[in-house]
Amino acid sequence: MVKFVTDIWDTFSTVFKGMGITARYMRKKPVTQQFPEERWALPDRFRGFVHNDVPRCTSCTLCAKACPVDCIYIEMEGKGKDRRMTRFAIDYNKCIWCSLCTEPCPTNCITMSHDYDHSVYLREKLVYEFVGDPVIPFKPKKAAREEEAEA
Amino acid sequence: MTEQEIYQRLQARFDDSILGFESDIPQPVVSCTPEAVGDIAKYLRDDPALSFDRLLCLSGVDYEGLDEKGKGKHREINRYEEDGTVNPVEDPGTGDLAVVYHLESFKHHHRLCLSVRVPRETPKIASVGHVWITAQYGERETYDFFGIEFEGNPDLRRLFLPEDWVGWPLRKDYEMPVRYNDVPLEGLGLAVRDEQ
Amino acid sequence: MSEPKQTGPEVAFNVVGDQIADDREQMLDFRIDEDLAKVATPRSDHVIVARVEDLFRWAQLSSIWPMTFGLACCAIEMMSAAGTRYDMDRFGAGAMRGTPRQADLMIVSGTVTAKMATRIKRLYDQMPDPKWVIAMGSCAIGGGPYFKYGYHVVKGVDMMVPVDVYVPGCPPRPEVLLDGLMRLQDKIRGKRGKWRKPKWVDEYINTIPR
Amino acid sequence: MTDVRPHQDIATPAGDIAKPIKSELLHINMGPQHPSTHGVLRLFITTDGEMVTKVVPYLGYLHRCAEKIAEGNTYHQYIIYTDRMDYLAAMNCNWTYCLAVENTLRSLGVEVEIPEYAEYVRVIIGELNRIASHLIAFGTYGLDIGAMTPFFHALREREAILNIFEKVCGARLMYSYYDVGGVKWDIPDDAMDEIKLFIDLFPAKLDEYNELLTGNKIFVERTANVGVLDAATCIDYGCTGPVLRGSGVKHDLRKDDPYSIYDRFDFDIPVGTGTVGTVGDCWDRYHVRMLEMYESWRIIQQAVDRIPPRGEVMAKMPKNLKVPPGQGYYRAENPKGEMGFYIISDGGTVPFRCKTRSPAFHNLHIIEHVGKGQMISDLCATIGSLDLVLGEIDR
Repeated sequence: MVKFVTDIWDTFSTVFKGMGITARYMRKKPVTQQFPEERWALPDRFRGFVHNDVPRCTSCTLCAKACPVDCIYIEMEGKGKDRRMTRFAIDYNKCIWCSLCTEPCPTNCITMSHDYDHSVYLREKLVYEFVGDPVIPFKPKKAAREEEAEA
Repeated sequence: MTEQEIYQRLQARFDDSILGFESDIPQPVVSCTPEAVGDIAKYLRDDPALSFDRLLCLSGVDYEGLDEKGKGKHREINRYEEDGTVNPVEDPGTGDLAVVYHLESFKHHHRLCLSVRVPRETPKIASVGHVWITAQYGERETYDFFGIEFEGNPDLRRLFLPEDWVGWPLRKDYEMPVRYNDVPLEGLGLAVRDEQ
Repeated sequence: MSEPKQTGPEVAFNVVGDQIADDREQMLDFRIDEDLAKVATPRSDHVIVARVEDLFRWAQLSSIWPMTFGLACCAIEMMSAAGTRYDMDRFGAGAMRGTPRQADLMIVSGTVTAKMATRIKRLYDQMPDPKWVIAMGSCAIGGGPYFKYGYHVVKGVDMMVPVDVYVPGCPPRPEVLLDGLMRLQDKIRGKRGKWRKPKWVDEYINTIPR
Repeated sequence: MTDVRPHQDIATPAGDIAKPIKSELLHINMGPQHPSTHGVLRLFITTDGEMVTKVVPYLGYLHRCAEKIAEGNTYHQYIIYTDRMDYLAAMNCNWTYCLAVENTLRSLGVEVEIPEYAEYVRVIIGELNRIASHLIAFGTYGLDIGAMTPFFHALREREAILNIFEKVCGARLMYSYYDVGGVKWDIPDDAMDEIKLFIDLFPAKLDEYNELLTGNKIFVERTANVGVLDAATCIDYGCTGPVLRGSGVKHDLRKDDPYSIYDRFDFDIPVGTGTVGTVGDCWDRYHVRMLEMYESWRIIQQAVDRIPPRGEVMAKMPKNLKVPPGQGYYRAENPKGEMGFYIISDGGTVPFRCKTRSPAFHNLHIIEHVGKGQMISDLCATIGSLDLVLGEIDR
């Protein structure tokens, strides 16, 4: 009988203890952020969509080799001075935002941007082409100078 | 007890079944014949001086195409191409399969690595599921991935893959499936441009 | 190892080329159209004529009931989206149902394996019309990291069920899921919502050094 | 609960005389789409009335071929796949894998000198992730039992930890922060301030959780004396982590087989004591996790106090990491238990075989044993107390 009463007492007292905590939080400020108007302040290191700054790209394909999921597509034509980069595409069907491609880049042209919210209606739209017309790959100053010296 | 002493103890008890001992590596390996594994396991657990009461890890290995020279040029596994298609496999593997047991004792805090090679054509090995119950799932997993049959396992079915799956996926010569029943497994190579 | 390489603020805003900039030109308005808002609070001095179809669509888009369909890692972010900070209930989509028969949105969050694919198909068939599907995360969109060697992974859930909105990310932040939800509401509405510049755009532009 | 009718008595005609009511066994599929199975676990349950007579788990609904992928990717590239194994404690999985590769390298004669600062960063971040993982376990266990509020409280603190991680490495869930030879980036100042703030605030929150759930009479009634596991069975089934410690075995690799710099910190190993029921019941396993959060908090506090001035975070590693021919099994204590990697290398940049010993896989196996003779609702409580993560079980 004593156990019966204490059980009931325990149940009510512990439940009300929990309720008390909930009640305490009712007086506090809400934590919800109104998403499209308010945005979370992104930290500097945030990893969003991969972005390639094409004018600075040397088309060395180190990023494509480092990518664990093979989502970077680089195509080139010509040789030597006629070398043109015809394609630099990233397939966001596969990309996993891991930032491994940015590490070996010699000119820091491939970066993780702060863009992240682009939902689409079609899967094909997730293949991003960065190069339209063929471009001349960028040569870093030091390498260019060496080449001149050789010539 | 060091691995050397454990090996000598095993050598004295199971003379012919113990095949060898690799001692010049940091985690020495004792290898034995596939038929004797059940008895050896029972002895390892029950002998008070050894009392290996924990099976840490039961792994299957496919030694097909291992680079013996140590240059790292082993056989490449097959994959889905960039456009999502599958290439057929020409040469089936011939290398041995193996099962590796990592054991530990709570009482004496010593560890042992037991390796058992089985031929690829008839991969059969005695089960240790009655010694360490946790081995039952490990054996099912190994059967699932490598097709090694554990004789004496009470419930030897595929564990992860569906029952009617074809092939043993973790073998080096496994060809990637095109579809499973009516589920397509090939991909769409959306980013791959046509050559024309 | 050096600091992670990051874009400066001037490039961060229009990163992924012109394609996406076109897409993003019109920010979605998840609030109901003003006409319909007047219907909701009718006054005697003006009368609104609206198609019944629009009204139904408005009702559908404002009360999407998603199914709790956590498959893998992305499910944790889906839980966060339903949690306190992001609160999916603001869009009328917070009533997570355990059964497909009460739901009209399936958020496929995670890797779809060959063994699970048939179940997904069956669950989709059990949902009452009208129904929608959001593919959340790289795995559900197109196999993601498991494209190359994933012998047991379906390369995209749209091989099994029709998908309305693709939400990229691995895993996507909860905001991206909310963005995808707004896109879905747009799709149901049949037209883009009105462009309304969010507060943060002005704030952000002010922070860019000139 | 205590006396279970063996179903032969009822099902066979012989039992008809003793028990006139003839009942049949009922087969139920629980999952793979079920709210309280923590993912896509499928349990095939045979019940006799309300009593469960047999539980058979069906796995593989999230089998993502991780071990095949390991044979196709380099050592660096595989780190991102270890993230996706135990997605609630991705940092710890990264750490275990990096530790395994480093130890394999070391044992084969390659020097890997991890900087002191990096070791402290590893411990701080790893323990923070342990707290985050246990918070989810605590929150979802409340959900399983029927308490909604703890989930939101747990998620709030988890968001605080995720903020720290986002400042440290830029991602919320899939970090790939640890690297072979150290960590990728140091902890920035604002994140360090946030960690200090977290240290200050967390014990009060822990008290709040205890008040909310641990002592709650309804919760205790649902979990005490349910799903009792004795130590010998746990060891036999290969259980590790809070499941083993809940049964009273004082086994923690951070103490027993210290890796990294855990031997420098002062912390206890909580074990189940049977405070409200029997040793090894669901409540004990739950309580061990709560105490572990406190111990992790202690470790973080000590590490933040003693952290050396900022310096290098990476050892000098070759760009193309090659592991000499050899093999090794190395393990670490994850939130779910002992995680290990068995790596066989033949000298290349790609592992020849990389097998994962996942703790939840072994913890799951015991459900076959403990599920017998329980009510179905108690089975839900037991599954919740085992804290399963399907990404790790199926790999």
